[in-house]
Amino acid sequence: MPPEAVTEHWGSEGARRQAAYLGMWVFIATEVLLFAGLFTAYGVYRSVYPEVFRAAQLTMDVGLGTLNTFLLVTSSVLVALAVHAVRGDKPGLGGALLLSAALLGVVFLAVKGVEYAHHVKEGGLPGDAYRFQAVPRVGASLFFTLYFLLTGIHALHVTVGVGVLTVLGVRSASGTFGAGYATPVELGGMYWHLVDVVWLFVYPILYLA
Amino acid sequence: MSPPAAESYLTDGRTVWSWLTTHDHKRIGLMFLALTLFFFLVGGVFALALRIELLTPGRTVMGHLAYNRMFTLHGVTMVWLFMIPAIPSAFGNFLVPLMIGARDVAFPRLNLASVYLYVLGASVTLWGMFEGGADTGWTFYTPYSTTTGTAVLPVLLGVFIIGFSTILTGLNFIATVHTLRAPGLTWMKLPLFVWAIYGTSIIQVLATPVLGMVLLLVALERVVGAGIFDPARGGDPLLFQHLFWFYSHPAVYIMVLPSMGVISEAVCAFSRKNAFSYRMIVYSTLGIAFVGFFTWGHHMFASGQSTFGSGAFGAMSMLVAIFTAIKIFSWLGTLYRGSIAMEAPLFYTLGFMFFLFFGGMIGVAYATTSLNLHWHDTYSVVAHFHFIMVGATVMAFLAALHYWFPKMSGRCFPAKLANGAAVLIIFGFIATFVPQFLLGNLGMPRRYADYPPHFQSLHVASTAGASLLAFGFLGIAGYLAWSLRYGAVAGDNPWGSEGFEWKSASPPPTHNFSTPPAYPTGPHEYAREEVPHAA
Amino acid sequence: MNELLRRLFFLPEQGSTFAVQVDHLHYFLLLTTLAVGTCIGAVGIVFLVRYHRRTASDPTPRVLAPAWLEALFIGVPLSLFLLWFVLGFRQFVWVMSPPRDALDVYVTGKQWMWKFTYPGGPSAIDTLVVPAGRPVRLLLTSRDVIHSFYVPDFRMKRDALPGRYTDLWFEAPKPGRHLVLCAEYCGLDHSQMRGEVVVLPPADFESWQDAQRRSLPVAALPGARTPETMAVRGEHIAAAQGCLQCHTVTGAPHIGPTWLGLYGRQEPLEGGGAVLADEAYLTESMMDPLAKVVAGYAPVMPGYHGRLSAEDSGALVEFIKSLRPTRPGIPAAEEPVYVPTGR
Amino acid sequence: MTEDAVERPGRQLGVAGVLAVGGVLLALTALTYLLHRLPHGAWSLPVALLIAGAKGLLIALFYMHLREQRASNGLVLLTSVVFVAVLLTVCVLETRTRFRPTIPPGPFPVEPLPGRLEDPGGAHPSGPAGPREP
Repeated sequence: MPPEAVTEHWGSEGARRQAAYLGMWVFIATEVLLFAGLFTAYGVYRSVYPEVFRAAQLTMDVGLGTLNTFLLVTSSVLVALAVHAVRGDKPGLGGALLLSAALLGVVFLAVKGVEYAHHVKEGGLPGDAYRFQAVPRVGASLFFTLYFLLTGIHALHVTVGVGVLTVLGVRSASGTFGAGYATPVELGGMYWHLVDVVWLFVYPILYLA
Repeated sequence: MSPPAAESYLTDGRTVWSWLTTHDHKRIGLMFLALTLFFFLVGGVFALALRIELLTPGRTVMGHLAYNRMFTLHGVTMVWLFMIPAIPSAFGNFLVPLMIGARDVAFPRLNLASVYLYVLGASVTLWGMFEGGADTGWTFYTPYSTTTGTAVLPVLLGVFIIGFSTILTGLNFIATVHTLRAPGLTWMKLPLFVWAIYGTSIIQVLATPVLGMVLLLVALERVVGAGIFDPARGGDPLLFQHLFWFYSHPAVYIMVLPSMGVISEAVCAFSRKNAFSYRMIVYSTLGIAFVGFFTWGHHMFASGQSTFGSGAFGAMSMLVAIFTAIKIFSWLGTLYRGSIAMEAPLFYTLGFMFFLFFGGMIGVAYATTSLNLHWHDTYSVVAHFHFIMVGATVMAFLAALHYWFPKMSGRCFPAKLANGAAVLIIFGFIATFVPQFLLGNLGMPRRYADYPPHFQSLHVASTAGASLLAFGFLGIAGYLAWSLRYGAVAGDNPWGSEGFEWKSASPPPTHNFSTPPAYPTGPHEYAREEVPHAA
Repeated sequence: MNELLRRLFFLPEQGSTFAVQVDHLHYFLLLTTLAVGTCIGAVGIVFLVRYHRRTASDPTPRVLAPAWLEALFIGVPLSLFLLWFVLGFRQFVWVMSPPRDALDVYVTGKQWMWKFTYPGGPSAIDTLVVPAGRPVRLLLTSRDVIHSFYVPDFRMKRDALPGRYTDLWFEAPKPGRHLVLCAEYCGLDHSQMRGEVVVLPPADFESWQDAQRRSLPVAALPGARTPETMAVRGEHIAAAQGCLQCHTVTGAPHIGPTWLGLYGRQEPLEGGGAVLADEAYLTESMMDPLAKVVAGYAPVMPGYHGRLSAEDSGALVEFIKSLRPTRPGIPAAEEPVYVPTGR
Repeated sequence: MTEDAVERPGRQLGVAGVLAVGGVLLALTALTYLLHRLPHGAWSLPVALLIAGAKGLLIALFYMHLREQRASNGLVLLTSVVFVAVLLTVCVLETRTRFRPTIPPGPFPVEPLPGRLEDPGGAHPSGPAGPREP
């Protein structure tokens, strides 16, 4: 059997951790660029149809959007606390915090569902299905298509994130993680923060200004 | 002939299952090599069919619809199933860990996943081909791609899935190069091939998601009428082109940067010299990876893009061109006062430099904006990117295949046959694509199933050249397949190369190195010590 | 010299003022490329001969590029590239800025033909007639997908986008005929979407336009096909191809729907939905008849793909278009409404 | 093994730090909403995006541990953000500087393309849109 020095995969624990972080950051970069196309489409069409986009924006339910923003920011704080707890060798507390963050994520999705129901009732649907009489001009259907794409793909990420947080929370509560092995919780947390940050940009451009 | 004596990665587990579940970067590299070679064959058959159809004006062997589907499938196959994974996923996987003295890539399971994603994506694309195939061209320009009745969806989906495979490979290489370099191997000692793969990976992870999104938008437009690019809803077809070329122009560098890395290695090994200007090749690699993202609009000079935009993109394109010029200069300088071995990889290397120069200069001509108005979307463009894709990337692919064949298989190939095939390929290439360039000058647009008769003589010349190329490739396939079994045993370092990948045995053991390698100098430093004898 | 180089590089005739300019830059660039390429090849071959491997263990020196040489090899190409860019971009800006006194012509691309409309009439299919020595501005648009108006002799192309105008201008110095091609892939018969630019002496152009506006038959201009002559041709083709065995022109339904008043009608489809019987649908139904079958008819029509040229199918469409139940005095506005456009 | 592996564990946040950053985030969210209640103007979008950017930066630095990690990880994020900005800015600038009738929606309405059977309904204007205001 060859000596250990040539068979071991990682040179050191530090290298393993750095590879995990770097890999996660590269993944986050790809996610950022995934949304880039949609943000670009939004920017171009908003600059071309400023009045229409403003009119369409005014029909958005700002209250629900703001509620969702608070939900996600709070869940991010909970996840950060959870990472801190796991690193401090308190996996039980960490697990509880992760699960409550996941719960907030579920509430977020529920609120989103309520909003979607409103849009379906009004006819503010993407593309062919657009029937919204309040904003009937060329370009408004683009706003709603982009709205559904941005929030829909974001909601997909939230769903995945809720799954990740739940699994991590359950495993953490059962004591899998601890001060010596916190990397999965850290990476899962980074993913959830990414989902949060993307929403922080989606929220103002769709609801506010 | 006896099999290679030492226990190697090839003999560590002989069942099919051991290959399908392997985490070994070398086996994964070989699987990618086999898969990409298969799709090179498929794409090549499409290419020959196209060339035969173009022998005469009017119908030769197929109708317009068949021709349109054929060139689309040729493009899709060659770009996404062959070019993009060929060198990074096959040779990169095999060589990068060996070159940096690592046991494997950073995330071996993700690496295996990228093989299966590729297979899945390729299968979906193949299914699309059996459904009749798309007729949109590999560029999927809207609104044609959103309205045509052909099987666009499976092809879009297949390419979308292959994108994830590409992203995983790139992510893996970035983490590997950052965290798994052997002790003492600093950044500025890295082999130039590793730098090239690193630069490529940056482009892969940053550009591919944009492609994924734009394909998704086209698919949604077809399925639910999302209408983002539909002029009837106030959408903008030019926005599709922006987003598409934001990926697809850097994708050109995904295809050509790794081949530049191969050439940097081969030119050093076969002239037994250090790189003439290592520093400039490294910086130009990073420069291409970065500035390559700011030039996409030079595909849109004639599309209705604003004059301001065209000017900005044209100027940026000139900057990218300079990075390539620097590399050619450095490779030529490496030959100076070397000890140049007349082996097949060197022939391909010289062909590469020459074709890259011509292809690159035509590219510079396009970036002057005014010349582009004549050449855009003509056979001149077809010739230009085939100079880069075939003249450069395929040449480099063949150079890599020959240079590292002993490393991978432990066998040598017949040198005389290989040299003959190399000469045949180079002349076949010239005969195929120089007439196409002249056709473009004459004004023959691309994607034409039928053409006015005054273009015919050049088309005949091009088809004749293509058949030469086909014979060359068949010859290579024949003698390499023969050598796998009957070739002479190569020994650990048949070329006497000082590239880092030759520090391990050939073929390497599963664990790559039997003793931890040391890195006192950079790669290809032949002058410092006694030159090792060739086997 | 100009003529020699033009033939050497297989360039077509120089049909516009821009072509002459751009060709000179073309020669400059290609000749430089050839010269430098020859140098690279020569240096490579000299190195190959001079430094070929003699023994398996030739000693080689460690040579590194000196900084001044690196600077030289960055500086020289870069300045050359930038010089070309400045020269080229000046031409580009010039050719993207139409002169104010240009003659406007509206160009509509559709699968797979070009339609040219002059403000105040007339309009023509596939043949653009322009005066020599006068700038002409084309306002391009498309009825369906993206096309690209390309005249090799003018060294000029521009995409035609659906719903938008793009512009392009040229000045042809002398009378002649120039091929028009479509350079942006637009579907089945992309390669047959051809047309012609006919450059007439200014006086001839004026009389041609006057004649057209008075709807007189134009015998003087072979090749210039007006919709009337196309419709007549279409009638012959319909008879020759046997179309009239299944389709009537009287309004009575037969094996297939009648052609009378078909054009512009919303047709209900077999299997739900409806389709506007426009040029695209009519052409599609000739080429791939079973794709959209009108409700109430059996899917029995053979495909005419490969049996009808683009010209023939265009003529048939024009023939169908001419079959209106009540002929209106002026043709119904099926084209976009032309409005003056800013520059 | 290599210098990349070095972390700076001393820069991890305590509970108080995590809560403080969280407090700032919530306060900034409230600020965005309050600013929205003011009359809408040209400055609204830049200000809202600036606040979103500040929040994103806080999260990346503290919650995503960039502050504790190698600069290369931050560089990855920075590069991706720069590329998004370039794509967005260049596309918007290019669209705005086109020949005016080439800018969407163009000077006249477009019929739905062949193959698209359904009418886009309410999104379609009844009459010609006419030229864009100069």
